[in-house]
Amino acid sequence: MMNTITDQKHIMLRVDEKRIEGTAFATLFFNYAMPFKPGQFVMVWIPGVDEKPYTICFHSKDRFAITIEAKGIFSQKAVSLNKGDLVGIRGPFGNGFDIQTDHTVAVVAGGCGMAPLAPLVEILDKNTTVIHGAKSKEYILYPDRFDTRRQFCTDDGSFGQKGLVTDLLEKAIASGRQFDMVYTCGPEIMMYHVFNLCETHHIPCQVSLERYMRCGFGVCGACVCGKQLVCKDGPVFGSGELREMNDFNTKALLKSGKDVELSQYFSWRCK
Amino acid sequence: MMNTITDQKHIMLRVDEKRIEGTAFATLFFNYAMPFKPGQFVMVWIPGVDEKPYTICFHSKDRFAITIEAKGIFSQKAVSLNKGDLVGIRGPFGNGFDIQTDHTVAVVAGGCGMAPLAPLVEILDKNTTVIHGAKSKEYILYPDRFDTRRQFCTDDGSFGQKGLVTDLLEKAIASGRQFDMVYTCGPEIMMYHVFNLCETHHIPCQVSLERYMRCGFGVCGACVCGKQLVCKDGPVFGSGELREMNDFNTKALLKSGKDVELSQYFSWRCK
Amino acid sequence: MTIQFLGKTLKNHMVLASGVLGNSKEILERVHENGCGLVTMKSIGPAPRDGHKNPTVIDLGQGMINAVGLPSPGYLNMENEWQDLDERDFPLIASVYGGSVKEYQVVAEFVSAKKPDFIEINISCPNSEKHGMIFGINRQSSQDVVSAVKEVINVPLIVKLTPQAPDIGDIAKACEDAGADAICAINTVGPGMVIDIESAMPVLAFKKGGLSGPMIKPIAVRCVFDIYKAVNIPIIGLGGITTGEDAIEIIMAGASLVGIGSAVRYRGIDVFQKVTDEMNAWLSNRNLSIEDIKGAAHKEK
Amino acid sequence: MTIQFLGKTLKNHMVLASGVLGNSKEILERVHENGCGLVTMKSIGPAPRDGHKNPTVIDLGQGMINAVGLPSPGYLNMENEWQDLDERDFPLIASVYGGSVKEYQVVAEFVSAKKPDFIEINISCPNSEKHGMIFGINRQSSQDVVSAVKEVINVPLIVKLTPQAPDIGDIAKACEDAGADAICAINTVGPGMVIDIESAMPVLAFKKGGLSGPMIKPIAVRCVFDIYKAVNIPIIGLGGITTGEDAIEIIMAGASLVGIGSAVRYRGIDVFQKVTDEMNAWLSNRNLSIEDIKGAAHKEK
Ligand SMILES: Cc1cc2nc3c(=O)[nH]c(=O)nc-3n(C[C@H](O)[C@H](O)[C@H](O)COP(=O)(O)OP(=O)(O)OC[C@H]3O[C@@H](n4cnc5c(N)ncnc54)[C@H](O)[C@@H]3O)c2cc1C
Ligand SMILES: Cc1cc2nc3c(=O)[nH]c(=O)nc-3n(C[C@H](O)[C@H](O)[C@H](O)COP(=O)(O)OP(=O)(O)OC[C@H]3O[C@@H](n4cnc5c(N)ncnc54)[C@H](O)[C@@H]3O)c2cc1C
Ligand SMILES: Cc1cc2nc3c(=O)[nH]c(=O)nc-3n(C[C@H](O)[C@H](O)[C@H](O)COP(=O)(O)O)c2cc1C
Ligand SMILES: Cc1cc2nc3c(=O)[nH]c(=O)nc-3n(C[C@H](O)[C@H](O)[C@H](O)COP(=O)(O)O)c2cc1C
Ligand code: FES
Ligand code: FES
Repeated sequence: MMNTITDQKHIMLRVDEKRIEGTAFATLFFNYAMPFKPGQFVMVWIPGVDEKPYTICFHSKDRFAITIEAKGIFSQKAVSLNKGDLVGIRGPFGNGFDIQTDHTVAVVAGGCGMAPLAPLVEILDKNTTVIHGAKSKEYILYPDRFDTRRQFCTDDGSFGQKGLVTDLLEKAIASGRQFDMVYTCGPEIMMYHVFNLCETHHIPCQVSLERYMRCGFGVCGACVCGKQLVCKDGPVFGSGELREMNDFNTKALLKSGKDVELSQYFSWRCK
Repeated sequence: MMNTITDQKHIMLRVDEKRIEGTAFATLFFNYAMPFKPGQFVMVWIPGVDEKPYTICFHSKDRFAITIEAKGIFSQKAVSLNKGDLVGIRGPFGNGFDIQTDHTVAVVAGGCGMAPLAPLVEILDKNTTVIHGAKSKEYILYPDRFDTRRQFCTDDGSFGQKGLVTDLLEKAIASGRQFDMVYTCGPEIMMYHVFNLCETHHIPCQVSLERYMRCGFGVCGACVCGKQLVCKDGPVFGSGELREMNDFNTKALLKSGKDVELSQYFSWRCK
Repeated sequence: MTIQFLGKTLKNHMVLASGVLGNSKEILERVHENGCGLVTMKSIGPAPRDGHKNPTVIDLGQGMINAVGLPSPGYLNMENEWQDLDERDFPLIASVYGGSVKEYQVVAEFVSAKKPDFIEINISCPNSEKHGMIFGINRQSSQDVVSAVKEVINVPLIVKLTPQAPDIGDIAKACEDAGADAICAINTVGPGMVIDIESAMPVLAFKKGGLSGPMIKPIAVRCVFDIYKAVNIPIIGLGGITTGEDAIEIIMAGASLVGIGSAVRYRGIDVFQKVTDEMNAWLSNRNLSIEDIKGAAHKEK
Repeated sequence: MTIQFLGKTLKNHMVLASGVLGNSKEILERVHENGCGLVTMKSIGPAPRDGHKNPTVIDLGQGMINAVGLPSPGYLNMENEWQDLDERDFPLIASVYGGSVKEYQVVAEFVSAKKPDFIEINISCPNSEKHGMIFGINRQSSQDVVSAVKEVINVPLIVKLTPQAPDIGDIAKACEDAGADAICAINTVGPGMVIDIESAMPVLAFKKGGLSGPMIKPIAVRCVFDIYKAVNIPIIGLGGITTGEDAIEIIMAGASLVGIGSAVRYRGIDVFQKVTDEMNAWLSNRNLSIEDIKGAAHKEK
């Protein structure tokens, strides 16, 4: 029994390479053989600043990367890190996607939600339907990363079609494509609409959720969403779990543990 | 590195069988797969009484035994244990004998000193010279245990020849047997004389020492003998170590840590 | 087979430790469904408090270190949670902390009106600048908090103690004398500190944190042993309990119920059911009951 | 490369903890030969004392628990040992304990005349009914012992503290004010207790014992950190140090020298050389010296 106890202290790694991705994102590469399943995340500690969860967005035998969207204090600090800077990494945590390569699947990404989905797309069939939306052109993450064809859309029409990913997904379904699975990550409200669309059409769906995290391994309870722990039971959840998850697209806990509406949660800033 | 840390808490075992060996000894058998090299010992805890070191005197794949000579409080309690009684065992501790089966060796046992030597004799060639002495007949341990022929002697002549083991060893050497190794265990003064005889005749020698013990694994220092720790570096020591060991046959520490003459040490009683 | 504890019926001897998965009714319910007889809410404070910056919880392999820092919405900002909990069908401990005797009292009085089955006062948290532990290491201040709280609540009072107290038996006795109905021991040990040597920085943002999990079990067992000798009220024993054998050990030291926190990490959320099953198997193999072994380590042989 | 410590020259930063292999000149010499710059004798008491019955030391895997119980021949019964030690060619700490301020003073005065390089007073042992820890958890009694001893000895005075003190920094400061030349921290943690559930008996004959080894390192690091903030005298940091990286960590917390006890079990008697080599390799890879990293965890980034 005791051998299931694993030491999950930080490994200290230096940024090996930094890639600026448009104006909104930066990707940090680390040389380290990280165990990995697409959808898993790591806790990233910038000594003296804070520690936050980030999806593993690139993975090879001896290298991995995270992509950060500059938002609040921590993520701005993270995108300003440079080659050689020291960062603490704990993980990987969480369950990844349940991957079904032999089926007709769709991948629906919104903004930074492409980060966990990109390694998945790279595994899936080249004919997979990939729908990729964002506010505007600058928020389209990895526009050139893989050769699976993508349908792009932006809120302002600055790249691809003007409109929402759900419009494109609905059109794909209407056009007669029979999806066996839809993978999605992006703003929670977007994922909620994708999920509902899937429910309507009886398509199983997997979404990757975000909540404020502390431990990352299912002890502190900071990340509860309904009866689920996003860090340990998720961050990927399937249709069965989502149907019972009252908090999906409605409620989240702030750092204090106070439960608030999702809009309030996402407008909250770390101090 | 950390995997070298081994949990050495007691395993709790029930006495499976008790054999009375003459009037002086009792042997307790336990069903447990104990790792073992002849010469190693275990710490034996009788809950509510005390804990003391005992040599493993019998060993098979799933069974082992210790033989106890009734002396003070603890050993009297130990020989009065019965089938089903609960005992705590830690170990095995110490290094065993350095075994040279392909040589002409001699085994010299005094009293309870046969306990560590018996499993050794069982490994060695059937023609090995075995000299076995004791105060008197009742103190001859395992008179019938193995078929290697033994030369017996007692102080009072009640069994075998009247005299000391060193007399028999000297005679064997004088008769022209070329020993490559002498193994001995018994009262320290006896081992000291055996060692000296070996030195005179340039025969390497291994003796098994006893000192008061606490931890059994080389930390507390209770069992120091010269610069050696009897529990960890011993209990078996070879000629090279013995030559440098000023405390051999001269000095030992009492429970308090006070260093005393050996005679005082061996007349001391635990309270 | 149910058991009685301070007048309430519990399905078994397992208790969820405060601060672990205690953030909402739904997750508490899941813990209950996973074999936990009695669940504890995350400690509730007098005012909204974010707790410390991350890193706040680090797994060290033989246990963990945390300085979550008592985050709380504040007792006045939990209406949704109370409403949810009102419809619960499982027994509940509400844990309370304050920065002064008055604060403990105010929060506990308010919380008592929400009808948890028990109130626990956390006078033992090492991870705040001014809350908690400071009360639990001193006889007088422990007693002051207990009497003040006892006066204003209508449910049984459990006092959670710190192993850092110079004489935990003495503190427990003081709490009993002041009216405590049960003792919960222990809170986290230390505090400790882990320094990352590459950055030369303490790993926890708060620098220091409390230790929990397997490595603190010997301290928990000793504390429960000392408390059992000192008081007659029941003890919830916790600290490093991870297996059925661990549970047996702390019951032999004197615990009536067994708390589990960190082991959720090591064995999953169903650790409560696993430990209960292991305990029951151990007992029935030996034809023993919990009552036979409670405090058994105190008998001189 | 040698170093200076309170006016004496040491070959490196390693210190043998008291109570571990400190029973005779010959074994202390062997420890010194195995890479230990400064060795400590087993604590010396006012009267002959056998210590507790066995079991006294049990390995728990992540550390050990012991209640050896301060065995000592008594300071008046060690002439052979002093004679042997008189011819030593290694630096030596003599550790001293007592049951009262007067006893500490009498023993220390006598021992001082035997010319050890340093005297350490153990005001922190949890394993005796009336010696040791009782002094080290209280500011006033710590100060009383230190001043009384300081008055009568001719060698520098090291005070060994217990992590059980409610504010170890404060105790250290009191000792410094009373004349201590250095602090040694920490003694064993707890105490703890391990119960064998088959016999329902505490495994140690004394029932309770102090915890040492890897599992207490976070507490040792925190204590050294607190003491470093509180005093200007040097600190011997120990508690769970097992590798070169552990040594670096406690130096970053503020230690000047690094003590090792239990790790002798886990890595052998040459653990001192191993840790020194690992420390030096780590430092030279980074072009750093011990002085560069001492107390480094205190710098705000
Ligand atoms: C499992 C998981 C994986 C994640 N992966 C990534 C990733 O790959 N790339 C990435 O850039 N971020 C990712 N995040 C979000 C990341 O952890 C931070 O929340 C984000 O970088 C903002 O941090 P901040 O401290 O800079 O912002 P804060 O100051 O905390 O807040 C800034 C803004 O961030 C938004 N925000 C805060 N918390 C969240 C949240 N939990 N989810 C969504 N928005 C939030 C709010 O809209 C707020 O306005 C992930 C979160 C989780 C839980
Ligand atoms: C490595 C090792 C292996 C041992 N193996 C055995 C064994 O197989 N069988 C066995 O009967 N005993 C063995 N002993 C001795 C055993 O541990 C006890 O010391 C012995 O049983 C006496 O214990 P007691 O408490 O009853 O006696 P005590 O009350 O302590 O003393 C009774 C008498 O025992 C003698 N005695 C005490 N300590 C020692 C000692 N260290 N060596 C020799 N005599 C001592 C003294 O002469 C004393 O008069 C071994 C000791 C060691 C160190
Ligand atoms: C992440 C975490 C948060 C905790 N928060 C609290 C808390 O808010 N209130 C409290 O009384 N104890 C808190 N504790 C202490 C636990 O309730 C428990 O007393 C301690 O962890 C020992 O038990 P364990 O070893 O089973 O975890 C917390 C422990 C952990 C690990
Ligand atoms: C078996 C044993 C005996 C000890 N005896 C003493 C002692 O006599 N005096 C003392 O000051 N400390 C004593 N200690 C405490 C150690 O000196 C040390 O402070 C403690 O073990 C922490 O260090 P470690 O984790 O490296 O062992 C003893 C420790 C052990 C394990
Ligand atoms: S972050 Fe702690 S339980 Fe999920
Ligand atoms: S018995 Fe402890 S060192 Fe040998």
